[in-house]
Parts: sequence; C-alpha cells; structure tokens
Amino acid sequence: MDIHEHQAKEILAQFGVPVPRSGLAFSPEQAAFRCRELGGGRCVVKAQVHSGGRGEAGGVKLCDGDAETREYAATLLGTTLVTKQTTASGKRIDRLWVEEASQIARELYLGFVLDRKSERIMIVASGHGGMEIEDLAETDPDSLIRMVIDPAAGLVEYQARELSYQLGLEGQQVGQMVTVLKACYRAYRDLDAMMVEINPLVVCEDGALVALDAKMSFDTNALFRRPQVGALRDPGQEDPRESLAADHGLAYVGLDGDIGCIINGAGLAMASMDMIQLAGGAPANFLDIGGGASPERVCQAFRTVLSDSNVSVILVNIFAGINRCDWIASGVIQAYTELGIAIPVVVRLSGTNVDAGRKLIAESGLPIISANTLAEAAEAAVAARPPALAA
Amino acid sequence: MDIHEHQAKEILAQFGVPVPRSGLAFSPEQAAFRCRELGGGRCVVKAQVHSGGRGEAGGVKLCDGDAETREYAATLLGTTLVTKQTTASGKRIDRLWVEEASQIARELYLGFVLDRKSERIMIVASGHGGMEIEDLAETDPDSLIRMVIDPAAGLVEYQARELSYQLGLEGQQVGQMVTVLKACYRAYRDLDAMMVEINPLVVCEDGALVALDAKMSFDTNALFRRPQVGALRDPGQEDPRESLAADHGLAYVGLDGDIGCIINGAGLAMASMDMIQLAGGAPANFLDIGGGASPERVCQAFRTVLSDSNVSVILVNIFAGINRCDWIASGVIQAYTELGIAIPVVVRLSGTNVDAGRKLIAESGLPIISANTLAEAAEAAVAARPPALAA
Amino acid sequence: MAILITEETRVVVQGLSGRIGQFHAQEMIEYGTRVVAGVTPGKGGTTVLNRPVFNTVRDAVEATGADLSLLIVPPPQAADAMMEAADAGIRTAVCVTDGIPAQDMMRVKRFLRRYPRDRKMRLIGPNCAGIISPGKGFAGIMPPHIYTPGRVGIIGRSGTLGYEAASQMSALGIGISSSIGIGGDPINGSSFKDILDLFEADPETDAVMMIGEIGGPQEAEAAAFVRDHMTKPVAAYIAGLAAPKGRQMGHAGAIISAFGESAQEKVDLLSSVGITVAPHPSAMGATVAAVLGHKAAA
Amino acid sequence: MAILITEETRVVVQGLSGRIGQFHAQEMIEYGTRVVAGVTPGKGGTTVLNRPVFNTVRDAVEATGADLSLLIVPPPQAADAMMEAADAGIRTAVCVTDGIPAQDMMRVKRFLRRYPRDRKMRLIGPNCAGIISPGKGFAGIMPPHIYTPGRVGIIGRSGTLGYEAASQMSALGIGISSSIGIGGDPINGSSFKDILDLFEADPETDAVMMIGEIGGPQEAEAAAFVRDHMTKPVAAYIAGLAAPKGRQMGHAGAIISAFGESAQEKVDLLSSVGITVAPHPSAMGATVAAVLGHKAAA
Repeated sequence: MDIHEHQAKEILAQFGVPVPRSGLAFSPEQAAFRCRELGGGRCVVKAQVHSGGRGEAGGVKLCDGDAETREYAATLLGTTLVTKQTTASGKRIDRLWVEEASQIARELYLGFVLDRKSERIMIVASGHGGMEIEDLAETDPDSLIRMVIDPAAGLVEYQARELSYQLGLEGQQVGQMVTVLKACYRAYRDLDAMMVEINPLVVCEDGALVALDAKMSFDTNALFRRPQVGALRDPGQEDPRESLAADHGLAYVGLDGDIGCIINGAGLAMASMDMIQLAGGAPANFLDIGGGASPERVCQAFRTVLSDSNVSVILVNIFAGINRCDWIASGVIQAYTELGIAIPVVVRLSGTNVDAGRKLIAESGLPIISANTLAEAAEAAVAARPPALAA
Repeated sequence: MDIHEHQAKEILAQFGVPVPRSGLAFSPEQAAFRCRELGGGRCVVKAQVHSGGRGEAGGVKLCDGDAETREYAATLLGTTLVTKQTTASGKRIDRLWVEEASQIARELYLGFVLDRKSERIMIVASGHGGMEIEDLAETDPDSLIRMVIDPAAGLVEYQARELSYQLGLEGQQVGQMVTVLKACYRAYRDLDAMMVEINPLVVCEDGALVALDAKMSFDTNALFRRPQVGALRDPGQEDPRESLAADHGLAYVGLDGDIGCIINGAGLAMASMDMIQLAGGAPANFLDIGGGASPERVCQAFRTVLSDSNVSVILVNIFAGINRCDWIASGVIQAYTELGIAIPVVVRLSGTNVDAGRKLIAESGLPIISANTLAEAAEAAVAARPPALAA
Repeated sequence: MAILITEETRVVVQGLSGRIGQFHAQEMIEYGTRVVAGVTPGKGGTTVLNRPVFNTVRDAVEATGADLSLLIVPPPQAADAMMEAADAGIRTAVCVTDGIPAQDMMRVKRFLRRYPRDRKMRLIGPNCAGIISPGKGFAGIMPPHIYTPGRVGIIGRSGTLGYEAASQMSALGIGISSSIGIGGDPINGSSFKDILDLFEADPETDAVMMIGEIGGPQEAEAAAFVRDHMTKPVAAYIAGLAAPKGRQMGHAGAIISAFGESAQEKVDLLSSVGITVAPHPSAMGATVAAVLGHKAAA
Repeated sequence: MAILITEETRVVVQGLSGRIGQFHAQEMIEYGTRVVAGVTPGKGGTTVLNRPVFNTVRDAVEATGADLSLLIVPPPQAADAMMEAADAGIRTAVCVTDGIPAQDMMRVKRFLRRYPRDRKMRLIGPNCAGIISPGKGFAGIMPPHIYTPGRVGIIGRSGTLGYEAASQMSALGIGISSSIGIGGDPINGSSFKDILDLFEADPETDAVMMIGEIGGPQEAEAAAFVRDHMTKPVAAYIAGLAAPKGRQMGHAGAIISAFGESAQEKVDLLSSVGITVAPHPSAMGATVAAVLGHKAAA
C-alpha cells in the first residue's frame, strides 16, 4: 500500500527525520496561504500523487511568493499527472504540498527495502541522490552502498556511523545521519513498511540534513495490526477496478490486452497469461479469484473484468483444490443472467467436483465454449476474438 | 534501585497488568477519603515501605469502612516498620496505599529476574503464591516453573500460553495471563528493570486475574536513559549513609561490626573484610572508594564511616592502580584535620606512588598506624580496638 | 521413501478445531494420512475426528509422537504457531496460511536459526498448497487424487499450477514421488534449493519438476545448486513471461523488482545449467517425459 | 607464548582521544605494548601519541592490522563499541568500562553469537582491570610493574585483589605468564572457565590462580571444568566470607542471590574438585607456592 509524500514525511518526522517546514493545500487559496505561512517568499509546490518522476512531468515547481503559488496550484489541482511511472491515464491531483525552499549543497539517496536474498531489511544508499534507484543502479552501480540489518540486533549505531562515513559525511552530519537512519529503521519496523525511501536526502548549505522527498509503502498483510497506516489509504490514487476487486477478495491487475482472465491461483493465472501470449493473444488482466470462491465471487470477477472496455473475450481457467468446479460453473451462469454477457466466454474446469461443474455448464444452454486443457482454453480464447482483433 | 508497591503497580498497569482500584494516602484523612472513593466498604490499607514481609510485620490490614481505615492509618503513618527483611531500625512509613478488597480464589507467584547462568531474563512462576520465593524454593521447589526468554525473539506468545497451562489456568484466564506476562516482560525490558515480582497474582472468584502486590527494582547503570525511573526514587527509604556515600561516588554497605573499612576495589574490600574476620574482628561496613579517588573523596569516605557510631577503629587498605597512594595519604591527613579523628587509624598503601604516600603519612606526625601487607593491616586494626571490644 | 511425508509420518494439525482445519484433516485421514492429534489453545481435552486435541504442540508431541505439523491458523497467529511447533520438537511444519506479514516471517526464520542442525525444524510455506507423497499421505489443501504415485518430484511456488503439472504428468502416465509446495510469499521457510537437495538424496525419486515464477532470487540459487550438486535430471517451468515489470502478480513474492527476476532471465539462467525448461505451461508434462527419456538414454 | 596478548599483538584503543584513554595508552606504550591505532568517531585523520586515529574500528583494522581492542569509552556507548569491534574482525576486546546496563550486555553477548567460531571475538570484561602478559604487553588500567614475568596464570574478577595476588606472588619470587581480569559485572564476556581453557592450552603456563567472589554461577562452572578438563594445578581464593546475604558488595555481580553463591559454598565446591583454596586473602601467594611445590612433587 502506497501513501503520499506528505504522509510519509509526517510519519518520518514523528520518528525523528528532519523535514522542511511545509503544509498541505486542497485549493489555490490554501496553497497561497501556506506560502505566506512559510514567510511568503520562495516555496516549492508539489503535486501529491502516488508516483515517482513528478518533477519531470511538471508536478513540482519552485514558486516565488503567494501569487505565483496560487497560480501554479490552480493549474495543477483537479488535473491528472502522467509520469513515466503511471499508466497513460495518469493520477489525479487532489492535494498539494507547499514547502519551504532548501539551499542544497549535496543530494543523497537513502532507501530501506526488504532484501529477499538475506530475508532481512536492507539499507541502500548513495552519495548521488535525486535519481531513481533503478537509474543509479545502471549508471553508477559503484556508488550504491548496501547494508543488511540483523533483525535480532536491529540497526546498530556503529553500522549507521560506518554508512555515514562511507557517504562522505563528516562532523555533525554523522550524528544527524545516524538519527535519520535509526528513525527510518524504526518507522519501517514499527509500522510494517515494505519500503522507505528518502530521495533526495539533502545536505543543506548550512550543513543540516533534510529529507526533501519521501516515499513509504506498507505490507498490506500487516494492516490488521496497523490501523493508523490503513487510515492513510487514498483510494483516489488507485485504479478503481483494482480497488473494487480487492474489496471483493480478488487480486486484479489491469494490463493492455483484450482477453479477460478469470483464474484461480496466482501461478496458474500467470501461466494462463503466458499461454494466451504464446497462442498469439494478449491478456487484458491478471485476476486470481482465490480459494473457496462462491458463485457470487465468480460473478463479481466477471463484473470486474467486464469493466475494462477493451475486453473482447473472457477466459475462465480453474483447477479446483479448495475451490469447487460446481460453484464456479454456477457463478459463470449467474454472471450471464445478471450481467447480460455479450462476448465469447471460454471455460476450462479441472479438479474438485469437475464432473458436476461441466454438467452445469453443458446443461445451461448458454453459448459457453468449453475446453479440457490449459492449451485448448488459451487457443479457443484467442480464436474466439472478433475478426478485427484477431488480425 | 527499589520503588514502592504503588509505583510498581502504576507502571505495570500502564503496560497492561490488571491491578485493583486503589489510591495513595499521606494522612489518615486522605486514607479515609480513599476508602470512601472505593465505595466506603472493606478495603486493604498497606504501608508503603521498600521491604517484603510487610503483612507479618503488621503493615497491611483489611479495614471495614472509612472510620477503621482512618484509625489504622493513624497508627501507621510516621512510625517505622521492622520486617524480617529490614534492619532492626526498620523503614519509615510516610505513605499508605488503600485498595479495594479482592475475592481471592487462588494465589500465584510470578517473577521476572536476570538469570546469570543463561544471561537472559527468566520467568519464575508458581501455583503457590503469597509466599516469599526463597521459602517457596525451599518448601515446594517442584512448584517452581522457570522459563528463559530469548532476547532476540522476546517473550513469544506460545511460551506465555505454555506457562499459563502449566500453572493450571484455563479458559479466559489463559488469555489474561498471556497479557500479564507480556506486559511484565515489556516493562522489564523497556525500563531496564532487574526484577519484577507480582506476589500474589490472584485469580479472583469471578475468574479475573489481578496483581495484588507488586515489586520492581531497576538497573542503576541504566538510569541515565530512564529518567522517568530515576524520578521514582524515595530517599526516605534508603539508609542515609548509603545515600550520602552514593552521592559522593562511594559504594557503601553498612554492617554490624566495629572496624570501619576504607578500601579501593570491591574485591579487595571484601577480602579485607574477610581478613578482619579471620583476625578476630568484625567489619562495620563495606566501602569501595573506586578509582582515581581525590583526597576529598577519601575524606568523604572517612566522614561516611565515622557516621556509624559503632566504629572504633578505621582500616584504610589501598592497592593503587589508577588511584595514587600520595592522594590517598593526603586524603587521610585531610580527614584528621577536618574531622578531628579520635579513634585509631590503620593505613596500608601499595602500588602507584606508594613511596610518596608512605612518606606523607610518616611525615604527618599523626598517630597513624602503618602496615605493609593486608594481613598486617587487618591484625593491626583488630589489635587497636579499645580493650572492651577486643575481649 | 519419498520426502518429508510417508505412511509413517505422524501428523498434528494446528487449528484442527476450526471449520477449515477440520475439513482438510478429514480429507487427509480419508487419504490414509496418519493424523494423530490436533492443537487448539483452549480446546485441550476435546476430541475432533476421533483425534485428541491439545492446548499446546508440546503436549501433542509428548502424547502422540507427532513429527509433522500442518498449520491451518489465521495470519495473526501463524508466526507464533510456527515458533511453537519448532520449539516443541516438530521436524517438519507445513503452513498453508496466506497473508502473513513479512516481518513475522523474518522473525520466524531468525527464530528457527537458534536450534542446532539436528533439532532445527524444516518449514514448508507459508501460503502454499502443502506437501503430498502420493499413495502415502499428504498435509495440505490439495486435491490428492490428481497425483499418481511414481518417481518424479515436483516443487512449486503456486498451488494450482502444481496441480496443473501433476495432472499433465498423470495424463502421460508419469507418477510422482512427492510434490512440495514452497509457497508464493517473499520470505518462505524452504527454498527450491532446500527441496532439490532432498529429492537428490531420495532413492525413490528419479527426476524433478521445478515450477518457478517471476520475482525473487530463489530460482537463481536453485540453478547454482543444480549445476554444482544435482545428478538427477531437472525440468522446469517459469510462470510470468507475459507479466509486466513492477506490478505484483497476486503472490506477494511475484513482482519483478531486481535484475534477473523476470521470467525470461530465469529461463535463460536455468537453461544455462542444463535444466530443461518447458516452453509453455501446457508442456510441463511433456518436458518431464522428455527429461526422463533423456535420462534413460544417458 | 602467554595468552591473549603478546609482543606481537597489535592493539587499537577505542576512545584513544579521551583524556583517560590517552593516559592509559601512554602507559601501555611505555611498557612496550604494540599500540598501533586509536578509534574515536569524528576524530578520524588525527594523531594521538603518534598513532593514527580512525573514525571506525573497521578502518583501523584495515589500515593497521589491529587484532586486539582496548575499550575505554563511556557506559552509554560501550555496547555499541563492543559490537563494532566484533564486526570489524577484532579477535580480542578488553572493556574496562564500569556501569554498563545489564541489558546492553545481554545484547552484546547475543550479538557475538552470530559469528561462526573462527570469526567470533573474545570479549574480556567489562568492568575489569584488563589483561597483561608481563614483559610482553598489557591492555588495561593496571599498574604493570607489580607483575613479574613467569609461568603462573591469574584470573580474577576484581582488579585490586588481582594486584594483591600478583604482588604476593612477586614477593615470593613467583612470576606470571598472563593475568586476566574478567570483571565484576553480572554478565561478562568471558568466564573463569573460558580463561582456564586458554591457560590449560598455553605451554608457558604451569599453574593457575583463580580469584573469585560471592554471587553468580561462574565459579561452579569453573569447578566442573577443572574437574573434567584441567591437568594443570589450580589455586583459588573466594572473596566475601564476611559478606551478608542479599546485600550487593560493590560489584554489580557480587550479591548472593541463589543457593551455592555464598563464599563458603564456593570454597567447598572448589575444594571438592581438587582446587587448593587459600584460607585468607593474605595467603594467595603462599597457596600458589604450595600448589607449584605439589606439582613438582607429582
């Protein structure tokens, strides 16, 4: 789960990370007020959307005084920002962050991630901040410092000092950096984060360290014990289909193709997508209906898939273990009744109660295309597309 | 560092341990008021002194209503309580704890201590509460359950459940006990305690667990990072000589003999006490002046030792490493000048700057008895006692 | 012999008293699995499916000699239940629970390391379908009858894709010695490498089918292990060729976040160490058949 | 050879830039100890006593090959400094700091366990006088000239009582191979047993004097070790015969809190395994002499 820059900064500040003075604005007037609050001079106005690359996309600007701030805020609010990390439809700008301008002497990169190799929290840092970590890894891999944290010991102070010296910090900055590192680690650990990133972490001309931009994302599996984190969710920044699907216990990821997929199990879903691609088609989505799916949940899966207007065929592929093929079949039939499906549907059922399921489909009288194997199903789906798409 | 029962209960309650409703009283009137606050019926009045065994010593009483509470409070406040754990001079009663009476179905013992063998925090528990742990260990050792906590994992929930079942708890009590155990562990760990004891932890007739008595002591070495714990110190409960000594960087423990000891190093201090005993005398105190002692600190040591009216001879035994024998000698001479010492003083100096130290003593013209070895010094001190004592 | 579970294995079910625990335990018993006990705190002394239920795993182990535990417990209790099993002397724990916080798994993995090698519990999962040795017994939530007994091992992250492989193999008359689901989470108890090691040592296994997917370093570690330590032929399939970078595909672990974690990169790496990689998921069975033929020819 | 410190040992002083650190480093250098570097965060690049000062122990080890660290740092920083030394590859750390919180020491001890045996640092102290191999070098705060070179090892909790023993031995013409102060805290890095093991293996040590005191289980563990593993004669003295139960005698560890922790109980236990226990502290030297005579006669 992602949160906004300003939320991440507020959290990190609570743990002890220094951040610039700033304030949130939902209107041009409020933005201008924030500018005056900060002294009325130069300030940075930043679109709050769940994406990196906002600067290049025109979502961040240094404004000189409250008039310019109001003007720029008016051009941003209510529009969508398309960055290289968003889809083409972009992310809606509903709020701005107005921040005092900093005198930057040096920019550092600092990230905390879950390292799957060591199965521990890893610090990634670089003396060259401001760039995306992927670009850093490509253009200047030697500048990347990696440090793994032993969960039993936590982040030990000497480690934090070693890292600070490796980044070329000196004097008072080392103590400040130790504070920043310990704060980020505690925030990561205590709130079940999956990622904490401060980029850039700047050394100001007066020598002070400040977090100029911050990102945090959280482990959705841990939200049950972090209600304060769950409360930070901004559904306005999510793909509405993914939100809707998640609300019904479905894992949905929108893609660019036209073959809608309804599958059980993440692995089988990915394999089905692979098979569609091999058969010459393109999947419109990843969708895992999960275990023990009721007819209602299957019907909801159809509703989700059909909300994508690109979809021209639907492929249902189920290998039932804790699912039941008869329930799946009932769900497919219910979807026809409730949703008035007008496009071809291919269904492949296997596993628990498969005979009952196939019988239901066969006796329904609906124009459902049945398949016996994964390959057959994918090929049938590709073949069932309207002629224009099948070119 | 010890704290009062009511302070321990307030801390443990903050961490989630259920405690009876109660209130503090510094006067009979306030005690009566507390009784009325609790409903005006039966309540337990408990003398707040830093000692166990208060019940047997008459410091705890079940009172029926506010009149009896006032009356009993008046008999306690301002007196001293002598228990089998205090010295003969007892502990002064300045405050009372007035608590609602509980309907007790079962009494348990629960303690958290530092186990020096495993070098970890250990839980000690017994189904037979209310007794002192030493008595339990003697009379019913099999009832004692010991469980060591891995510091890396902390107190894991299953461990807490296992312990609860071993104590014969069932149903809802298990969940309550898990809460109590985790609370005590966190209090111990987060506040640098050295001991947490709930005795008895009672199962009430309605099935609820409540901490009826609680004790905590803290690691004085960690007070620099636990100011909130340091603030709980009650100097009125301490031996004034030990407090005075501690304030001057001296480790002092009062004993029953008449030979006052001024030594550097805890080991050498204990060895000197042993040597005195072997020579037929009895040490009046343990006193370690520590390292790098200035003449002033030596003089303060004399002041501390002389505040014990039993002292008839003083033995100074120094093997200087980071101390300096010349400073020690100056301190002894200064003590003569400032304190007007009228009893025999035996001085043995060894180690760093020993020649300069011995020269100072020799040239001082004071009636100081010099000794060359530990044995000589102890024998000289015993021999120097007034005839009545030397019998 | 098979690996991890046989007719001899004594299984305890943590969470037996729950509806789901009871349902799967019933299936396991019907299949012939030696289910000896259940554990549900607070239900000690009761009986479920004719099996005694205990308050603690330690009690269950002491009373019944259980050596394998199947964990069907809610995510908030799962880490504690795994640590309890490890401390009670369970040899193999299989956790099917989905949705466990990553930091809980970090804690569990670290906890397991405190035991010396000969007392260390092997953890399978979480978020896996379980393990089965066809005809002998199973611990998990899979449909057991799709697995034909035989001499090929299966290791997979995904439950349903593992079923797909097993059914393709059965259709070609290829039987299975054991099938092990290692789970789809970023941090899991056992890796491909750990299970390959067991199959390599199992005299009743001739070849292994390994079903990987995008994300994480474990397929690369498995490739190095196969290159350096495996004498038996290995077939593989990697799901996610059609998956885009940076989007999580259902499994918490199925996200390409580092170099070498895409399906194509993994396919190339596995191929480079002599593993025969199925070109598509419908060819899993055929690829195993080819690998077995290759072995016969060798 | 001696143990833990010789002419070859390269010593780094953590806290060299402080007044006390500098004073004792000066003493060590004058005695001939090979002090090669200092570490004080923020003072990297400076020079103290003609030795380079580094920001981190890792830098100091890399630049100078230091293998022993003497820690003279304030209590709040001591645990961190010990862990830093361990991680930087220091072989032996000697911590003289007094007043370290017990939980910090729990953390350090657990931290040291993460290293495999051949990379694990040996910690001496805290709250100890240090270690010396007379005529070769020392790391600590003791007066080095009271130690005569020779062939008897000393292990003690207490600094000054160790001086007392050394001076009694010197007065009788008995020299010392190494003297090791293990410190007076409840949790310390090395126990009597750990150091007895080193003396047993040291070809330049003929006998050992062990100076214990009331409180804690380490003397009992040492007794078991002597019974089962020591061939060299051991003399001992236990301080605190006159100490009352339940009162802490200066050292945080010197408090009788369990059965077997009083001086008399410890004396009885040591005697029962053949250790010759000095009847009083003035007899420490004579007891060593007796033990050496006994050995000569054997």
